[in-house]
Amino acid sequence: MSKDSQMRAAINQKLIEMGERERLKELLRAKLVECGWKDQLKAHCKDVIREKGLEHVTVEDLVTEVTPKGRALVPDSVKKELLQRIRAFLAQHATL
Amino acid sequence: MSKDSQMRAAINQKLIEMGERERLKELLRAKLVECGWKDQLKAHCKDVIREKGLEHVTVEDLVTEVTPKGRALVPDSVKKELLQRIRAFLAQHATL
Amino acid sequence: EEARLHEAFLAQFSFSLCTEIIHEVLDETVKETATSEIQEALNEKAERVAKCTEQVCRSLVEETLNVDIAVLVEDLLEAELQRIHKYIK
Repeated sequence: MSKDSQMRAAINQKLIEMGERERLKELLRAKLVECGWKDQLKAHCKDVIREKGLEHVTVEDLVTEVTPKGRALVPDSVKKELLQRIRAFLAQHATL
Repeated sequence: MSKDSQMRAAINQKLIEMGERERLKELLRAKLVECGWKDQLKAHCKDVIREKGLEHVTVEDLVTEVTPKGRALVPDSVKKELLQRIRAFLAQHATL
Repeated sequence: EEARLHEAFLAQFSFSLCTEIIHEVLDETVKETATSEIQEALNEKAERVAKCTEQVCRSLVEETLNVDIAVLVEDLLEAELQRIHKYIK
């Protein structure tokens, strides 16, 4: 294992142990609700179901159909905030 | 057309297509005879004729006069049985 | 030099972790949302079918009663009239 991958594994391990990975995910979930992303996703799902007809859509179809738009709709500000928070955490725990 | 009226039209269409609507009416008629509805309604008509006098009653008057009672006299069990039969038919035959 | 390399590593690590978390959360949320939206649509449809079936049943009863009451009244009045005619004769 290279030094980088050793370090990555160690940091990942620490993030999980300290519960920070879960907190980051929670933060992102909250931000996605707050910025209206989740409502937009719901509306998009409804549109697809309406267009295709309920009897022609499975959960898998719907996931495949809405994922690209779901990804595109995440605001840059949310991504930036998450990145900031990760950097701040790593800086605070400099020994990692 | 609203979703509800589309759905009603689809249900009716299916019932008519397969001759089930006529069979349901026949079933209802048989049940009405069986439960004494017809006899009760006839007796009620005779009461009205006696009260008003035959010379003062037209077909239209009498129909208007006895219809509410005619509706009220249909036993709930008969209505329920009919509904059950439609549900069973749709479950077996229709992709709504 | 080592400090600079470490900085670069942290920047790259932060970025890939951020992307990884976004994908994870998005995938989970999209799956949950798709499942619940399909379920909701199924429930709505089942409710609509139930409601419309009842309405169709009611109108079928109405229609049959309207015809049968009219026939019954006509027959009865006809019979009454004939009875009176016979009586008069």
